Amino acid sequence: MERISLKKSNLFKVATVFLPLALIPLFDHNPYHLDLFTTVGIYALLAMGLNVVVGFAGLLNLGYAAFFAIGAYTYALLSLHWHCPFWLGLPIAGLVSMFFGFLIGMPSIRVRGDYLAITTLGFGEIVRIAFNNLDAWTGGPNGLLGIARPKLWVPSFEGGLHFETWSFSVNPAPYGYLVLGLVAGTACLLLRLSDSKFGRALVAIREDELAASCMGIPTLKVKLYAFGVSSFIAGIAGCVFAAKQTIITPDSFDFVLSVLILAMVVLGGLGNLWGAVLGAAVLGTLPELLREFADYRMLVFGLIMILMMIFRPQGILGGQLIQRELDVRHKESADGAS
Amino acid sequence: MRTFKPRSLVIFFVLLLGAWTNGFAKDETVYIGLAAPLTGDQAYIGIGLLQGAQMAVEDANIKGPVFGLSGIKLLALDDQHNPTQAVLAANRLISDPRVAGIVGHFNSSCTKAASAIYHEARIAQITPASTNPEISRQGFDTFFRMCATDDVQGPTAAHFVYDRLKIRKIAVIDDKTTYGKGLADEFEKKFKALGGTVVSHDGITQGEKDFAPLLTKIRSLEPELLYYGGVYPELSLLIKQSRKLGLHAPWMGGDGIFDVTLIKLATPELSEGTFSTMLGVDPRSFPRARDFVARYEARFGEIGSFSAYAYDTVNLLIEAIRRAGTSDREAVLREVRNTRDFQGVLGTVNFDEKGDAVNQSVGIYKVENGKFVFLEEAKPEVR
Amino acid sequence: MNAALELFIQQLINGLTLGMVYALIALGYTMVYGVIQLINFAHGEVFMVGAYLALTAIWILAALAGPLPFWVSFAALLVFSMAGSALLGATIEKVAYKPLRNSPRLTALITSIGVSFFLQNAVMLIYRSKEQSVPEIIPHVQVSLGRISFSLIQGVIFLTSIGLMIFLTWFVKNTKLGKAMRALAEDPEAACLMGISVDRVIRVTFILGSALASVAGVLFALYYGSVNFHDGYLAGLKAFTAAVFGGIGSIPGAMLGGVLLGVFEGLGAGYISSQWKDVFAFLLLVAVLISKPSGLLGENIPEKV
Amino acid sequence: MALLEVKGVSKHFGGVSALSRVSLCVEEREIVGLIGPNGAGKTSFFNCLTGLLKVDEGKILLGRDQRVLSGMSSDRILEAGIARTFQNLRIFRNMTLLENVAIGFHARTRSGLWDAFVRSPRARKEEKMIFDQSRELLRFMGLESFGNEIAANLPYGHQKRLEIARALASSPRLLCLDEPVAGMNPSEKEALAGVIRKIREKNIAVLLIEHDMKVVMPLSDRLVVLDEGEVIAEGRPQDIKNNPRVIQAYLGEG
Repeated sequence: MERISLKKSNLFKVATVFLPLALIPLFDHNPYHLDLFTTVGIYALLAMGLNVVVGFAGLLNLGYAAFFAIGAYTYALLSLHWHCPFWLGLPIAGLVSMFFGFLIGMPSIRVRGDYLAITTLGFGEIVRIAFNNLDAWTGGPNGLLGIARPKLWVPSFEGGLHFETWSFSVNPAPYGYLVLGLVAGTACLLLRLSDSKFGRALVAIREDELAASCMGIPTLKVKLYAFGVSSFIAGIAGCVFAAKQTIITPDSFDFVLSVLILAMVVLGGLGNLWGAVLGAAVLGTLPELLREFADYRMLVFGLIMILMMIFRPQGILGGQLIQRELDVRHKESADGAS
Repeated sequence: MRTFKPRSLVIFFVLLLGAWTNGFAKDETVYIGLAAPLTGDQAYIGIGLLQGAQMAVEDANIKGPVFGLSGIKLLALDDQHNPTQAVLAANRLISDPRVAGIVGHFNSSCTKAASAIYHEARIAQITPASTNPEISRQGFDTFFRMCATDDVQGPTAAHFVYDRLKIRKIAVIDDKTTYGKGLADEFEKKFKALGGTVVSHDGITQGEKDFAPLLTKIRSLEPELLYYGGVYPELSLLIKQSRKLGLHAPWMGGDGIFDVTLIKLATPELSEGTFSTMLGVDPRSFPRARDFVARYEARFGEIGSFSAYAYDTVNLLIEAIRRAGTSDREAVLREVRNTRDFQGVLGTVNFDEKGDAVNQSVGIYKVENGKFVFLEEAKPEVR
Repeated sequence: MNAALELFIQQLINGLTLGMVYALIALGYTMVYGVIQLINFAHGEVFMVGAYLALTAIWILAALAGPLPFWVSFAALLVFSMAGSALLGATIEKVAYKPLRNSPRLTALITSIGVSFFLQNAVMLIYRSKEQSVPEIIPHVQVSLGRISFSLIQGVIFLTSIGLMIFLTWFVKNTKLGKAMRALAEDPEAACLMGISVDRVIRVTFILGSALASVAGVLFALYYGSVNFHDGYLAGLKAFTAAVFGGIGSIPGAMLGGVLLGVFEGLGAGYISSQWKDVFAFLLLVAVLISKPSGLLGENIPEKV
Repeated sequence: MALLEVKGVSKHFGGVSALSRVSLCVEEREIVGLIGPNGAGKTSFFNCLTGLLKVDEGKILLGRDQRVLSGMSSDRILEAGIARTFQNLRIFRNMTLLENVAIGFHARTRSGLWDAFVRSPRARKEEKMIFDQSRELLRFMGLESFGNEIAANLPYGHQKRLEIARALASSPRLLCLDEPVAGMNPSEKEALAGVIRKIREKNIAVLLIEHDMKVVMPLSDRLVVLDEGEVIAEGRPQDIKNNPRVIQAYLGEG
């Protein structure tokens, strides 16, 4: 199909996928389902963010939970010390996390291949342990408590126009909409990114960094941008998570979470934005679906990851790049072996 | 976009639908929600709690229906001692209309995260074991606690070390968890207030094995006693490694280390002389509890350190439901609040206005030839 | 000897003992990575399984044979645990990694994470999750000079690690299989053309790596006297740090990396603060990776243009 | 004034000196052939010229303002106007041909990350320009019908042409071709030689490494002969053909 027409349809694609999801909170008031819906939404945000770095540019970030934590703690501290409203805290959390994304990205992107994975893993652990030890600011293992929930100014018309504040409560429905909006917005922006010259540049870096550099792509700068965008999204997700939980402790942001998000991106389909969202949905709900066999949950979870990689390596939706790469490899091995 | 094989997607949606619609069959039984770590490295504590709770429910059903024809059932969920999972489990429990009350969570961080949800849902939440004092300071009228708080257990231990053992110089270690650090901080605060000196306060990571470097440093500071805030697996290693390094000062810990497995792991000889505070009284040494322990161990084997607590907590909730005569949450909540002198296997229980247990006694124990021996009961001074 | 020096030497011994255990696990990482460039996250779990196999062997020995001289039972432990872990390593390779031979490296990495989750929970379900205590097979004999103490088990750990490292270096250099492994590490296609059966060599690499990890598991269980199904996670992470620090792919590198990391952590915990101990280890790792990505002894393979 | 001036460039790896005091220049719109036996340092020279290898001594100057290129990063060198192809074909295998060529425009477009997110008019205009010109370049290289094909699925000859199209995308002032016709049959070689002449008419200078004398002799205005890292001869093809040192270098000591 013609290249140009595809671009116009980004908004259309995002709308068709996410609008029907907006109906769920209307019909299903069960708080457990809505809470799960919101948690999966937060995972989707993280998976899309990580997909920018892992899927597009092929940079294996194993410390992604750290940026999620930075976003959460930034908003928590803002809200506890300066009573900063959620809507102001959201962008700030994103920006602070992006700043650390650049800080941690700067040295990491100079490192090659698997070593980048280890460098980011190292940073992830350092950030988690730091949050656990810096009791003065982060409350150490007790974490931070009483984080303000988002408030909305709802226009009310009795006795002249004035705005009352209506605060989110424990009921997960409003969070569901908040997260859905953020996920839809991020999806739209990332689709535009992947269609832009930066999206192509990231993919070129993943294909052959040296050739990309000779073709005029400032590879370090572009990789740094990818890190920045990816950690900004994690910061936003962290801020929403903190506002929903109202209490955050360091042990929610450990290495297992980073691996879980990575598995979502790969399971959904590397480099495929929709794959990341679907991966989040599958791996987000799976532990809940398997709740019946409580003890065996993580066992089955591990087994599914193994089987998935053997029978469906390109992921459920098949990331374009991985799909092409696999076809090419099968073709070559077919030529070679024959 | 390449066409993808629909097979894998169809399976996923069928599973999702199954969860979405596992409708709640309308039946008479009243459910009690229980949340604890049932998988992961603290599963042994969670399962101990679960088994205690199951026995309470079975005993109650034998005694007769709670009200009308309805029996009692347990809905147990796993929170993997992770706050995010705790919130998910809490939401699941309150979403089931048949659940009248909640027994849970075990870890202080999980109990804290879930307490806001139970408060919003106006459902009674009683924790058998979360000792972090901050939880009851949130002003939630739906939160109750059967066990003493760290700000009781810590100072009581400090008094014992300072007044009874006449020890002035100690070292403190904690495992950097909400429980471990909370308890160690309270202990240190009181001990310093009494005039004692704390030569060092270090943190270790849960799950770590090698403490030789830390213990060698502490040995050079020559403390007369070592206080540890945390659970028994790490303490058993600390005891063994400290004796090997020639550090012979006695160890002391809180309810987290009060478990016979500590002695098995650290070997009776090395753990000789270790002190421990325990919430309330040791089930074995209390007449009413002795028959419960016997029945428990006949059925499940070695009793967990919190099984008796779970048994008492569930019984208290069941009695409240019997008094309320309905599974309506607000009524049950009211009955739990005006519990008077509940006679549990671990002693009488009353709640103060914040939901904490009133004058919870703290027992002091010492390991003597392979067993925890009850030394004395320390009445916490009224704070 | 004044107290400060005694303290330092004792800390050094503590660090070295820990470092030797890390090194043994790191050897497995380095071999597997060297041959098929895979970060095998499940390797930490194989180490943990080795520890549990040792515990099982002790139970079996106690049941069947009466009291045996310590070195006999120690040898029996080693053999039993190495055989079990080698079998496990081969099975993991055959079931999980062989089908992914020519798929992108990231999918193999995800599989290794899946295997690690699977093993961790499988052991928890079989052995129940309570911390299991390991009876002391190697008698607790201690040599002490002033305040410095050095126990027999530490000696055994030193000897076993150094011995295995020498054996491995010899094996890789002079045996047919060893050369095939190095050839595969250099250039898989060429090695294949030279008649090396890639699958067999990879399987042997896994078997050898797993056996080494199980030795570390046995020594770990005997030294600390208790095992938990969660041990593999942290130890695996540290051992991988050591392997990369020493120069992934190089056998002496793994040894050096493990020992240095152990000493660095020991001194860090002893002199600075034990709660920041892991942070020192990871900061060290990141610093080395950025300044000298190939690690201390690894060779830097420039990209061919 | 020369478009490109290379003054006394040396490069040694440990003891081995790949290039020693190489000097040459390329004029505007000129095709210069760089020939020499295997291992003479031709590709190393290309790598120094395009920033992949750091130059140990000497300077590389470009254009009238004599901008110093040695020491610049390869993407800045491309921006300055020197594009290249590779001896062993480094195209983006899993991207379509259009996407491959579009990468060449990266340095030539000004829209930033923000433009991409906001999809500013500037970004939309540039995207359209990129893809129109990419199609144009593919037609120029005779690949117009494979626009949306995955690069890896193309036969070797087409992939070589794609790499040239990608280099042309950045509208360079100097195009460096590293054995463009290697592995091609005679008719393909002839066709590509024709294309290279057409490139010169788009006033792009060409620096060409090639072993096939039947191709490089008729094509080059001037030849530079490298042997063991040194320039041993320079001049018009017919003078070089019977220059004794060149023959000796090729035929070996003899």
